[in-house]
Amino acid sequence: MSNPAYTVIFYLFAAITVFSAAFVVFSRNVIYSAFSLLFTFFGAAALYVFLSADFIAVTQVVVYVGGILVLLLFGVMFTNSIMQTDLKTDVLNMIPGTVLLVGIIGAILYTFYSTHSWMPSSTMLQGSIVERIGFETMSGYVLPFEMASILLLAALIGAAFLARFDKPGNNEK
Amino acid sequence: MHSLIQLSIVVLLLPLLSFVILIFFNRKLPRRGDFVGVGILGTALAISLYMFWTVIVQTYDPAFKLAWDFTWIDFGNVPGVGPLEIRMGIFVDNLTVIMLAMVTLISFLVHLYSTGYMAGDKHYGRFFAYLGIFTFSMLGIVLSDNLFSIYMFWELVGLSSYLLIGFFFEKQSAADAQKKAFLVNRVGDIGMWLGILILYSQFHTFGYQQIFDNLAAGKFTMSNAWLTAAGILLFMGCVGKSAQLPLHIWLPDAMEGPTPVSALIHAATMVAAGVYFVARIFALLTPDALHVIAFCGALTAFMAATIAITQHDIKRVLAYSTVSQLGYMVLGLGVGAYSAALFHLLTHAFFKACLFLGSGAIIHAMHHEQDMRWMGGLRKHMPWTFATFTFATLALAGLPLTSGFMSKDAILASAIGFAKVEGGGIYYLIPVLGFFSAMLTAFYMGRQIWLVFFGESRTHLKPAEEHHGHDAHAAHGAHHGHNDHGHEEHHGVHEVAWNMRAPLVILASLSVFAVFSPDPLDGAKGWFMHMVQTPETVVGRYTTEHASANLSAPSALMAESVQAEPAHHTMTDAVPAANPAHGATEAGHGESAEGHTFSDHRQAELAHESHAAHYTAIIISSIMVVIGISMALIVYAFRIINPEKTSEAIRPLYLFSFNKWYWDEMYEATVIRFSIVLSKMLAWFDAKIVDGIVNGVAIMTRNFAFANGSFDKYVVDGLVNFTAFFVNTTGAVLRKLQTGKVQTYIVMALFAVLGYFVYYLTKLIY
Amino acid sequence: MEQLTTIGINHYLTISAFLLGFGLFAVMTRKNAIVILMGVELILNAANINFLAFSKFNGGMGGVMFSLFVIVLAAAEAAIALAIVINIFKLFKSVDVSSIDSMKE
Amino acid sequence: MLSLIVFLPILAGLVILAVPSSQKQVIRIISLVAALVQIVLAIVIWRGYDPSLAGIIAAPGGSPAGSFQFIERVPWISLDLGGFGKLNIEYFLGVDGISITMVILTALISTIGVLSSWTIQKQVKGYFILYNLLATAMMGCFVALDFFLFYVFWEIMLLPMYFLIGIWGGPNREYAAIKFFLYTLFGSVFMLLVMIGLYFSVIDPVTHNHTFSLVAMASQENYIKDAILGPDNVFWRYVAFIVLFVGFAIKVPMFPFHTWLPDAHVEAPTPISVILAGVLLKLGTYGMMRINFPLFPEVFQASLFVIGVFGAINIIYGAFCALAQQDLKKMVAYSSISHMGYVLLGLAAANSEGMLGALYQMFNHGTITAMLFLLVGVIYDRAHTRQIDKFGGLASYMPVYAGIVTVAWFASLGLPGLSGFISEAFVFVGAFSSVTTRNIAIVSVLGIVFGAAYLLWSLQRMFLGTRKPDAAYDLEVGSDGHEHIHFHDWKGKLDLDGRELAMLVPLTVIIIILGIYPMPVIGLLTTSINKLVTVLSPVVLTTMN
Repeated sequence: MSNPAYTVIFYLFAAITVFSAAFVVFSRNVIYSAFSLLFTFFGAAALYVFLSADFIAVTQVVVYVGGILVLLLFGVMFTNSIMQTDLKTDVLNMIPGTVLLVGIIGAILYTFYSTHSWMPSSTMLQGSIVERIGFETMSGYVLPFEMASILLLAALIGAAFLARFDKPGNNEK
Repeated sequence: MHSLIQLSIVVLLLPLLSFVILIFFNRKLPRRGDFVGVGILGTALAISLYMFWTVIVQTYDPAFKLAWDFTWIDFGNVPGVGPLEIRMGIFVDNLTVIMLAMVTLISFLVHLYSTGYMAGDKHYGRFFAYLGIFTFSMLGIVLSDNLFSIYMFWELVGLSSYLLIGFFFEKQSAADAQKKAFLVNRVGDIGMWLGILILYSQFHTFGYQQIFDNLAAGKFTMSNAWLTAAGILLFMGCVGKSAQLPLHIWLPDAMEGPTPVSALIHAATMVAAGVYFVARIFALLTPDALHVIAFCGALTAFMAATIAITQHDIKRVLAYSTVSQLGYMVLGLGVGAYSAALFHLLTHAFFKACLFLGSGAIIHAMHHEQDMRWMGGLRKHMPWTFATFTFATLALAGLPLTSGFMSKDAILASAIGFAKVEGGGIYYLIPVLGFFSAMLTAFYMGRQIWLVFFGESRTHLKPAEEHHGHDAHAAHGAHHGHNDHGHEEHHGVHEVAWNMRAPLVILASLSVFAVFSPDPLDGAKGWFMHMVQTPETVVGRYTTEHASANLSAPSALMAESVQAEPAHHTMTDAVPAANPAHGATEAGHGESAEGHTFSDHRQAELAHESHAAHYTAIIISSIMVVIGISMALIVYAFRIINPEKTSEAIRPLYLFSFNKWYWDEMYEATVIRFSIVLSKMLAWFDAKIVDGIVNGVAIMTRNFAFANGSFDKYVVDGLVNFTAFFVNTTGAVLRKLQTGKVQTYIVMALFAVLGYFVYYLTKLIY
Repeated sequence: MEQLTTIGINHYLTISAFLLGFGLFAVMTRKNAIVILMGVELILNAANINFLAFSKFNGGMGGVMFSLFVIVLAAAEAAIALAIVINIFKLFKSVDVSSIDSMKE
Repeated sequence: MLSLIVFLPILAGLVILAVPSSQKQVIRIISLVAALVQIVLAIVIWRGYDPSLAGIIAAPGGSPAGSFQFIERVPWISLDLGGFGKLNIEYFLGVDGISITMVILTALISTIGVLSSWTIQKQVKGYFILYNLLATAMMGCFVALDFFLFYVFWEIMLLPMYFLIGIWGGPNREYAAIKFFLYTLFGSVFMLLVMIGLYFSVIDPVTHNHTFSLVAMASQENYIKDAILGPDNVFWRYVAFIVLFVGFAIKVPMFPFHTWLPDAHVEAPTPISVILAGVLLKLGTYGMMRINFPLFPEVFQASLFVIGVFGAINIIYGAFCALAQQDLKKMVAYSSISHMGYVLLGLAAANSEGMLGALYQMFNHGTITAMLFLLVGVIYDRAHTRQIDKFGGLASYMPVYAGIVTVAWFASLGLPGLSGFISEAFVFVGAFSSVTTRNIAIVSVLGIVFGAAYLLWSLQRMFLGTRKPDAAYDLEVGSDGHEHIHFHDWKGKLDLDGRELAMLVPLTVIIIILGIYPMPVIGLLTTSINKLVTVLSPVVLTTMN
């Protein structure tokens, strides 16, 4: 779909996603990272929309922005008391990290671009697919779906158990 | 077995018995057992005299022959040869019997003499033991019938001579002399042994008779040169034993032995053994070999005579005269005067033994003074010795009425005849040398007589430093410890006792012509020349030029000898020819020489010519002898010519003679030096090179082993250690990687991923 | 130019590659456990983008469904991880991962 | 019977093993008794031996019985090699004319050796155990008729010899022992190879399978035509002959391989020198006569001249080296090299006289050289030196010793009337009769003179003349006014004592008797020798030219 506006908007969101992700990684301040992560998620969600996966996009926004990100922020708050001004995290093995960063990204991209056989199939996804997701969920993917729900349950319980506060008796140490 | 054979065996074994008894028990017996030796030899003498009587006197037969043998070694059935046996045996003929009597007689006399001469010696008993074994082996040579046993006894004679020369072994000179004698004889024996080998390899037998028969039958398959070589090689044995050129050097030194030994061994018997041996093998000597023998003998006779002129030691003079006389005998054999040579052997044995024993008596009386320069005037003190010594000297010089005259003339006559037969030229050298030596003999013997017996005593002239010389010389203790004698007039010079005098008398009286021949001028009339006759040669057919001459043109002589008698081939049927000839005295003197006819052309010719030359020889030699004696008188008696001045005038010649023609020096410089150096070189070669190579190989191997070992140690084992070390270090390094920091692990994992990527992509590209 | 204007699958893949790289970088280098979690989220998102991109361009529903589950898992993971982080904080009084090397020997 | 005489010493060794090592005298007595019994057995065998049986090869019909005597033959090792067929080794003993003399000699010499070992003081027990082991091995080598068995004995022999030299030897003993050991081992390794090769080339005519029996190997018709060492395989037969010959020549020892001998002799104690010279050297030539030549007759015929030349080199070269020696024992060692040269020369003659001379020379050299070494040992015990120049004039002071030395020396230089002469004489007779070796014989006759030279020279330097100023003994005037000598630290009798006489007199008697009438020994040999010559001879035998 060679619609210029469409293209521009795509590049815009792509830029938002990538740069915010870069900021998440490179900023020393955890708070900033957390908030720039918000933008990354949004950008990703927008890209999902571009990929005509509206339902996923919505889920992304809900779950990530609404759930995970908040969790992360809580975590930040818990671990670093807000009063402490420095939320900076210092870094370790920078050089191998950078080498790998460049190397892996370069390698993957080279792979992608040296591969000329991407054939878009005749039946690309068009329009909303919520209905089809529902259909698939209840037909083909019902077992994974159930397992996922059980997993979530277990995760909730586990997380609650792990992160619960101890009795005043045994946190005196 | 014939009784004579048994007797001869007894005679042979008796001296051995004496040896065995004395060598083991001489210290236990009274008088050190000398009576045992004398008694046993007396018995042997009696037996052999009985044999002499029966054979020579009763059965007066030139062809007398007895043989007996037994199987010594049985080889079984030898492939390629058939049944093969080595037989030992005894061969008795006239010559044997005569030699037997001669040897036992002289040996007995020497035993008797030694009881006086050797009295008081430390090893008195041992001396008689040695004499016994010598007599045994000498008799063995005389009696044996084959080359092998004669070679064995030959060496045994050498051994006993070795023992007796070195009897005073404390004396360095004696020890050297005995070694020299044995080795020089060994050199001769090598040749003899090779000769024996040649004959054996042809006929597979050692016996004389078998060899002669095979030769006569023409079974000798090698070339004639080999036959001549065999003859000459066998003669080499004689050269060694009879001290002929060039192996004569040991005999003068052998005078280091006690004087009786010199008389017995080195004058009468052993040195004659060589001549006897050549006579035994005479039949197989080719003319070429005979020529060699003749020249060898002539040169020896001449050389020894010239040396004898200038010697001072009384025994050395006699020694060289012995060499010279042996030269005569060998010469005689060489020119084919078989019986004459043996005749001379016999006569010489007697008078030379007499001379030696006489000189022994003198030395004994002079307290072991041997240098003639310090003697003189002894005739007053020792009349018996003087008389016998002088008569023996005349015999040696060859004056008429003596035995030596007859034998020597017979030889010289044959020499002239030989020269004629061989066609003159160089062959006349032989008689000329012979006559010249006769003159020299007369000269030096006259000199000796005069120096020893006449004039005044010169003992006081002896320079002082000579004392130590002959003190050491007399150090063997056979004397009674008189060290400083001689300055006063012949202190204690006296005639010797009877047991030393009797032998002198007996031997001197045996040198009278009448013992051998009725005619003082012609030994050929005597019994000896009749009983011992030249054997028929068996090699006529092998001789090159003579055979051809013989076959091509049978000469008149051949023809007449044939018609005189029907064709004869062996001694035995030549005998009837001999007997009438002997009886027929009107046929003129020397029938027996001619009467025995030869089927071989050359021998017949020789016999004839030598007979013809008889009177010539007599005349010439008599003149020579007279010249010699008168020269001796001129020089030493009347002192018309001053010997010292003369010797100064002809100093080089004098020195040449005085130093014995420098033979010893020559051998010393060449053979001995060479052997010693070579042995040193080879020993070095062995120790350094051969063994060095071995050790070198060993060292190389060892180094290789070291290299190998170090390889094993440092490379193979090192590899193992290195692996361990590597694992260790890498482990240490890698342990550092295990930081426990999850992120580090992730980094590594990602590096792996990246690595895979790179690999994959490169695969993708290429 | 045509490459740039018409949005093909490569564009999405590129983006996801960048996200992945950044995520990995964070996981590798950051000491703060929270930031590491964020990196993980980035990686998950990169994965999601890939899933969806491929499923869009070949018209199958597999990718879509899978990304759905990924999100679910991410939620659960985040919850658990944060709980763990908090526990770690209680233990070590720090969320500095580098100081937590009790896995070493 | 043969087993008894072979294993008697080792039994004695086992008995000694049980004796406490403090009981030196008991140990010596036991060994002596064993040796004496061995001599008795040897005499019994000698009397029971029938000289008319030839030996060497099997009797007609292929069975050794009727040709060899005192045969003992039982299967010993028999294992299946799968592809290679069966390996059957027999325990096969027997004697013929060649070995009977060696058996007698070995018994005699080992007895003498025991007597002479009386003076050994160091580790007597171990010494005599090794000594008995050695005696067994030697005897076994001479009576073994199975190549493998022979090889086993041959190898066993090395071990005790090595220790006997290496432990009881002189100052430089390790070197000598190692040298001896390596040399002989070098030879025997190749022997092993040839042995295997022969095994697969020979068929026993009776049992029709491969065999190690020397009797079967000795007759050429038992060889498989195209086997590795079969008649067709000329090249390999030559190689095998040469290799085997070198193996034995080292033991002889032949010229280039002889240098172990002087060292071994100089270092070894007297009894071991006696054994070494008396018996071990004979094993080399015995091996040639028993194994090397009959198995490869055509090669032997082809190499006669070479063997003869080596013999001549041994004779002359050994004599010259002996002439230059200062050490008496070394001189004797070289003299025995020279004398073994006569054996080689006689073998090279390849006719009855030569072979018989060679075998008889082996026997005589055994007795004579044993005597020489004993005499050297006697003077060494007294003076603790063997330098010839350290003596002089001994004849005046030790008359008996001097007398026996004279006999031995003259026997060694081949004086007629003593046994050495006859053997040398027949060696020369044979060598001269054969056209091949005639010139060699002419050359090596020189050995007679030089042999006489070095022996007489040493005799003069040691015994004649008077005491040298630097002699190894002192001169003093005894109570009876006569001069005596005494060695510095020698307590025993000055002249020979009873034990030494007991060793020397029998040998002297043997030497003299065999020198005068050799038939007692030669009578045993002749049939076998003639047979051997026939076996070795090419189709047309040419001793005449």
